[in-house]
Amino acid sequence: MDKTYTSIIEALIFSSDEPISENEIIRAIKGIDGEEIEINSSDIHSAIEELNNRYEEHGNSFKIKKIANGFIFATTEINAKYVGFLSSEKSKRRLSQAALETLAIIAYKQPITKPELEQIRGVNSDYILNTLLEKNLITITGRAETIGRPLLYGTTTEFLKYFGLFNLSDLPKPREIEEIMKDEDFIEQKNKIMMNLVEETLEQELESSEEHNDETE
Amino acid sequence: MDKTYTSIIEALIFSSDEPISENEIIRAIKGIDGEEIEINSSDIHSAIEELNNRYEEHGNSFKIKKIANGFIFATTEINAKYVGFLSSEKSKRRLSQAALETLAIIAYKQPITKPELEQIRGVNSDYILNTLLEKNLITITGRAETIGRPLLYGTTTEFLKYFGLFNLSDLPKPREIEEIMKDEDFIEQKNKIMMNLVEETLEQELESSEEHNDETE
Amino acid sequence: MYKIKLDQFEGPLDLLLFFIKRDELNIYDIPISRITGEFLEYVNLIKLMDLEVAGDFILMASTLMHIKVRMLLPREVDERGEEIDPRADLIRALLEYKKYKEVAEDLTYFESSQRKISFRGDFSEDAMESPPEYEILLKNISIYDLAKAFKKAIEGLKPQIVHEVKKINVSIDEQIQYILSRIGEKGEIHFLSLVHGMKEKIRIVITFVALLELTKMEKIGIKESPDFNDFVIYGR
Repeated sequence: MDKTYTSIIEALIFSSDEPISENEIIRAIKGIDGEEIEINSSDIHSAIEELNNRYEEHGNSFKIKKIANGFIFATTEINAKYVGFLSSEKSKRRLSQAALETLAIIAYKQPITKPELEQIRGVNSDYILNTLLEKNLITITGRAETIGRPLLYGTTTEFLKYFGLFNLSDLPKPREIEEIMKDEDFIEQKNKIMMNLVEETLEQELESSEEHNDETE
Repeated sequence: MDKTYTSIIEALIFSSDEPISENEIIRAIKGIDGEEIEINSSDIHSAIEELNNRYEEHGNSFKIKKIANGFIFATTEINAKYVGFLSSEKSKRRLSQAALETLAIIAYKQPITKPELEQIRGVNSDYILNTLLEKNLITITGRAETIGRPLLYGTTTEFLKYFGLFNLSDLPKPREIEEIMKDEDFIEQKNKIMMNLVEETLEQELESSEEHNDETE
Repeated sequence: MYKIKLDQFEGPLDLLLFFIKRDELNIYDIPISRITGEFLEYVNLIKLMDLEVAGDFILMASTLMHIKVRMLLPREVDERGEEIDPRADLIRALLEYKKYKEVAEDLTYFESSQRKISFRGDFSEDAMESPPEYEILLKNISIYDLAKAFKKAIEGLKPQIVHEVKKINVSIDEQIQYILSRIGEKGEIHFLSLVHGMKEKIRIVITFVALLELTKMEKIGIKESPDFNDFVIYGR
């Protein structure tokens, strides 16, 4: 196999959104250079071995791993602590889609009680409310006058600061967003987003239950 | 700076799915090794330069790029064909002329309102704003203090990433109209035009023609 | 009339710039009369095609006609007594628009070169070690959460008909070893999977006590799990 394919294989594995199989790699190379190119499974394997040897020799902090469904780049264990620190910092900063949705409902409907919120979202929201309270994006503003006198939630000054708003009336009005989106069917779009959310949540739940099974086998 | 940090910096950038800033790198290192660690911006820069030199020397198909206020690994252009063959990026459409124009205006004038934008473009821009918002290339940044408190728009980090810019000052400098208008050349030119007009009119009058010139027909 | 595709113009300013470029006109000295004439022809076409943008073109047409009229009248003067060119605002608008049109061209170039590069696609296998900050990870977990997870684990037990009273040979020390060995496999483990399969309540209770013991000894850490009623135990 031509030496140049090593670099192409490296690029293909690097940029693939999921582990890439030998066949995919061969398909890309033949797709560009022609079906007559002679390249087979063992060529790919030796190219990857060569790459991994090079990475090790040069002290690179990544390597190509072979997992069930193909090849994938991964950082090595050596610096795992630093990488882990960064990723936990990031996840601490990131609001999940569900948190964002909840925050949006509170921002527009405030003051709002948990039952009202849950009626809109259709799901239990204890956990998310806690997260938002802890991130100081929402706060308890009082109690409703209704039966049971449930707590009322509203957004904080921190919330305004985070979104660069002077006060709450600065929030884009749903009407304004609708105006910008008038070429689309606003409701349909919104329903689609909602459906995606539901599907995502389901997927996550399925995944986490699979993880449990894995670990207990 | 200790030699070992080069490898840590490599791992941090490699495992980050969005451009990682100098500060984030420094924070991760100090977060693990302690606040007393001495590492600064120029250490990071020289480490990255060293890494990129190594990648080039060793024929790696990727390198560290400075994009969107941070560092991120990206493939070099050499193998673009092969990567594009498999990647869904290929099917992604380029931005329309209208989108590019609108982005150019928003990028320079931000924060900018829709009326201001429409005045420069001379066309209604609801649809294009919607498209750009959905592509996450622009976002709503607040409200103007002017009458009606219109929404303000600005570009996003995704915008920088899309065009491969490190920050907004990397944008090509447009010729400054105000300067051109005030420019001596322009005034001179304007005066010349005026003079021509006057002369033409005089000539026409002298030729005792009652006809209007080209412009006033 | 020249054959030009109407939809290739982003708007009236774009069309005017096209005329200016095509006829090599001086942007500072636009022959308003001539350009208005041609512009109107296009507006009529656009109107026929019922394009959404027609309104913007019609507005420009009226601006052009207004300028044309003002060109015929004696020039107005500004506060400094200088004559005002009726075309000045239009020229300024054209230049301003042209300026961004030029930038858009540069952006096209950036877009093209950016399309030739790709970012890393899959980060799922990167080696990561959770940071050792006990405080931060426990931030979202209270004793109450621990208790709730514990309660759920207990409730999850299916009542079993026990015919025989067996002595359960389980000690805290044993369960400490058990926990450490389970963590050893993966570096971390969910509480619910740790106690999964345990048939006797007492075993779970002792496992839980062992967990608390290990936490106190700082041999393990506890962090929140995406699942509300569970938590993750990791080695330290």
